[in-house]
Amino acid sequence: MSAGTSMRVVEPLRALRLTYRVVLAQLVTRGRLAALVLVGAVVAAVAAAVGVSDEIDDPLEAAVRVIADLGFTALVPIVALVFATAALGDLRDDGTLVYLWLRPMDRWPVVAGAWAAAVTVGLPLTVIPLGVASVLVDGGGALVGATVLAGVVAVIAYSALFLLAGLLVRNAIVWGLAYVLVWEGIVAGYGNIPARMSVRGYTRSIITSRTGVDLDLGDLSLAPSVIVPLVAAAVALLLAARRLRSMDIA
Amino acid sequence: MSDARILDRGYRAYEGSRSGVAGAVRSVAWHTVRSILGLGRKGRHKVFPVVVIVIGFVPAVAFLAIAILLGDFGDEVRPEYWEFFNFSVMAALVFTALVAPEAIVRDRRDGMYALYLSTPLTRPTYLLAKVIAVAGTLSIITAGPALLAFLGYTFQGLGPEGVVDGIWVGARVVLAGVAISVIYTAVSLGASSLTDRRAFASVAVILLMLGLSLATALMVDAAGMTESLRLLDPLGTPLEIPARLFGNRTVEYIDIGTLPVVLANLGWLLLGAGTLVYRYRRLAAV
Amino acid sequence: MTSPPMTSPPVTSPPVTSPMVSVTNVSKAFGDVVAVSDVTFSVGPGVTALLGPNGAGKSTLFRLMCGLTPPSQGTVHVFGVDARRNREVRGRIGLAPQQDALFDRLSARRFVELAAETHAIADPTEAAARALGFVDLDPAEAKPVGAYSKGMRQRVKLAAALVNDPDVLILDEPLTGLDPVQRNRMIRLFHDLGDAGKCLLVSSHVLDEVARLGSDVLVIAQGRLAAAGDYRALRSLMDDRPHRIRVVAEQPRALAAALLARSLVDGVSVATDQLVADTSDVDAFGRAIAPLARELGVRLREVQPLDDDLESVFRYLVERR
Amino acid sequence: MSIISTAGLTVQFGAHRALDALDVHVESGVTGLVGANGAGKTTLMSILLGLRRPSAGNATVLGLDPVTQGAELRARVGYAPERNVLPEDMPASDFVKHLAEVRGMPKDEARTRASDALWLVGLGEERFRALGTMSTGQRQRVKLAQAVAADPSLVFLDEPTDGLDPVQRDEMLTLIREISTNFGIDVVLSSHLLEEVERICDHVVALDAGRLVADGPLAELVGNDEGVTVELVEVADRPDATAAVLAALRERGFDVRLHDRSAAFDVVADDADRVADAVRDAVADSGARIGRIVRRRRRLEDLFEGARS
Repeated sequence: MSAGTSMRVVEPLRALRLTYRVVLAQLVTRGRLAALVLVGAVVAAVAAAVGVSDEIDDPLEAAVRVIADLGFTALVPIVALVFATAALGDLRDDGTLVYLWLRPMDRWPVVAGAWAAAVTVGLPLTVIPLGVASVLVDGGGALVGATVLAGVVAVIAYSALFLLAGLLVRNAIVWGLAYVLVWEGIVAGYGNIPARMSVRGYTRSIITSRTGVDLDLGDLSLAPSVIVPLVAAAVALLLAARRLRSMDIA
Repeated sequence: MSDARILDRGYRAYEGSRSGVAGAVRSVAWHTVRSILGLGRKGRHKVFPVVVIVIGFVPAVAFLAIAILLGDFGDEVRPEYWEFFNFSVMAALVFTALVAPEAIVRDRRDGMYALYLSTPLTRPTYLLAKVIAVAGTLSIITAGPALLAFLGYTFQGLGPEGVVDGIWVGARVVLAGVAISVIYTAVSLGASSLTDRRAFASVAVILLMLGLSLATALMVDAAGMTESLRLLDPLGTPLEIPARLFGNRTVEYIDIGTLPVVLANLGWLLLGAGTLVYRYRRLAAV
Repeated sequence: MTSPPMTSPPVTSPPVTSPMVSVTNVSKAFGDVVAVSDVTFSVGPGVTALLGPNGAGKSTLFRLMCGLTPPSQGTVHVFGVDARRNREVRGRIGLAPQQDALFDRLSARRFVELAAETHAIADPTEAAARALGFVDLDPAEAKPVGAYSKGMRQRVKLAAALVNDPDVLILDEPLTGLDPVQRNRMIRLFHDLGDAGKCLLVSSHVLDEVARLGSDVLVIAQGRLAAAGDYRALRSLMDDRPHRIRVVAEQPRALAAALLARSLVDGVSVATDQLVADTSDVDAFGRAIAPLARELGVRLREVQPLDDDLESVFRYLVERR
Repeated sequence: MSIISTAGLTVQFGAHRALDALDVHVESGVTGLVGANGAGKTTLMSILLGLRRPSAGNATVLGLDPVTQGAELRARVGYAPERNVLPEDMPASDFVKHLAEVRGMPKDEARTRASDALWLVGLGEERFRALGTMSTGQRQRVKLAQAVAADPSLVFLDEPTDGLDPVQRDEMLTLIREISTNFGIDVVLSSHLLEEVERICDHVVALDAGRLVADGPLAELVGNDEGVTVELVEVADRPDATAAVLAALRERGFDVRLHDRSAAFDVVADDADRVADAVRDAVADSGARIGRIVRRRRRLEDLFEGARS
């Protein structure tokens, strides 16, 4: 109990790494992985089927449809939803957040570490099957590049948004599901402003701008379609750090 | 003082008969139906199930109204009984994904499962009660619109001729609705038995039913692959049952024989029910 | 106990040692529900038991001390600062929360190591092994803590709270789920830490446990601090009621008559082998009973106050009866 | 007649032996099943209810075999699990009534009995409240009410006082005692707190890590006198009184053991009369003030200390 021990603090980068490791260990369960790998495999299989088919008039359009409809409306948001809402939300709900909170550490590295963990699981589960799908679907190099780019941007953005949601509300996964199905799936189609407020609008814009195939909502040029979601992610993470500082811990 | 007696201390022995396992199943099933529909609970719990059921009936009522208003002129647009089953499929999906998992996931979270198993119920009889409750409620959505059409047509004199014919039509409508409901219930409860979190169960049911439906549709329509792939669609395949019962085929399944359709439906039923039973056999009561 | 670098102004009681935890006029409401109401106290080294009925605000008070939730009014200081705002002071607190929540997929060693790492302990592995040793757990056990029994999880929680050698230890129901042997070991450990100058605040709702934790208690009832101090001393403050004492003796009738004759008791009831006396002067009674028994040739088997135990104090404070 | 008996009852989970060849006999009355969490209490209860099959050995409850006659047995048995979670938005009366129905009561009978049972546990006026709004103490009472509502011959109560504060604990124990005494329902309750088992149980079954530590009437297990425990109160005008008492007792050849953290000490000897007189005389000679003198008993705790060493 010397003066030296009382001054112990954990440096931010170390705090980030510690959070990252423990959140990753909590997130990666065999059940979740198996289920979502299976979903990715189905997407890739459908892509392969479309790729080898010779009964299609416009192969590129069919290919883009598979990637956009299956990949970016279902696979990416749901994978990000499952992991990002759990990243800090599960810790808060079950009462383990205190083991990262009551520590000589800053708040932002905890948020950043948890987000990095969610992205670490989310990326391979989405970008690999979608990348494979974009190759199998035989839509050309532009589609592969667009798919990977849009996948990375989408996972980063969805993960940050859903992580914040996990800290703000209970049952974040149900709210997130409603956002994905109702807002992005239905409301976004009815106007410019809702479209600009859905990640889906930007991922579709990336694909449209790189492949030239017209998609609903996909009417932005490449630069803003990449930058806006990344900025949104950063803002969401800042808000999450503020929330973590001010919230009640069980 | 000899007539001083203590009459009742508020708790008595029970000498009557007990209803046994059948009574227990009945009680749990009825209780589950009530909690699914939010009966006896606060208003906000009723909103969602009621909305789902209403949504299920809206298209059927609209078609029915048009068909009846047009009378004999409506022969062309008047849907057949089996076609009414397609009108409520979205409502059935929402029910299957968001409402049905609650029927078993909740019991595990709030301790009722352990309590039920401490009664004459066993794991199989408990699950039987749950399936009866969920499939029974879901049947309102699946068979309801067609039954409504059956009644509407009959009152308008457009229905089946004679009592025997009437019973035959009604029986097929109910049978088809129950069959669809049982298969959806099996898939939903099978998925729900894999997780303790209702949200994950909902995600799983959505991915399974909607995801496979989209995927098989893309493979058949966009990639031009064999139509038999549609049998892997747990959302659409059960809807083929009413069509076949009424001697028709839907456009999507036009080239598929009735035997494969029956086998595929049986497959989904067994897959769901098998998962459910397997998981619960291993689930400790306390 | 070396005094901490940032010294707080003393709050209550004579400032002999500066308090390690001080709670000043603190209230906490969740919506319209008042959980803690205008509580003031301070604690220094040693074991202090926090006692109160369920829902009285014990856990809320602990959460306030750790900064897990801010007070609606008043201040809560640990070593003079607010743990919610001050990063350094969080490194000097050890908390075993009430909820049975751990990172279920980690082994006990990894879990406690993580606690050490997040406290910036130089050698986390060694610190974790030592802390697990305190609570009788095997650091080599590879099983994840999710597969542990409740009692083992409780001990993992304790080990994690001890691993940073904290100056202030806040233990919310730490003895729940432990077997009798382990309970005694833990109580001894708490006393050793208290003797070494640590400040331990331990809540419990089992009076038998609290009585063994030591005599210093804080009694919380309905969100207020109902009493603080040595519970035996608290009993002596309950002046408005006579002490009731049971004496098991041969010839209780003779003993009772003598007690009444000398005005040592206000009332007495006698049975075949014992008497129960009410007295307002417990000191005189305690001094006189043995000589009197010898004088009468009465064999004295037991002398047992019936209401100076913690339970009576608790009932008096909490239920006002 | 034994209401429960087991022979060689063993439960093996993989490499872990949860119950190790238990031979237990439980008589009518209130029986305390004691041991730490993880000692096997809940596992034993779940076997006796027929919810789990033993790996070896057998059990008889109310003359029935839980493995083959589980449903029949459970119709006559009530059970309150340890987990203190209940359906949040269900009124207490509906909850108790529903479980009474599942246990075989006709609807009207179930309604009446649910109300009776809730009055019995002291929740009559609260019976229409949702379970989620109830305190820990009230929820424990609701669990007790549902266990007794269908007129069982026997109830299993798993940690019925867990989470209760001293006053609630006291009331719960009194209630359990009443249910057994007044209504003739046999009770098996588990607890990790030996003090409360010592307080209300007729019989004790003590488990430690799956092994049987003790099984028998409480009085036989804990009764024996082994001297007295004395606590003297310091008085200002006799500063050396305690030391004088200790010296006098030691001089007369008694084994005197000081307590760890209090002014109390034990005087250990077999002859209770000799101890009583010696203590009385030593105190009278020294002018000390008696805080308390109590008979030193073996407690359940000592059984565990003994089993462990």
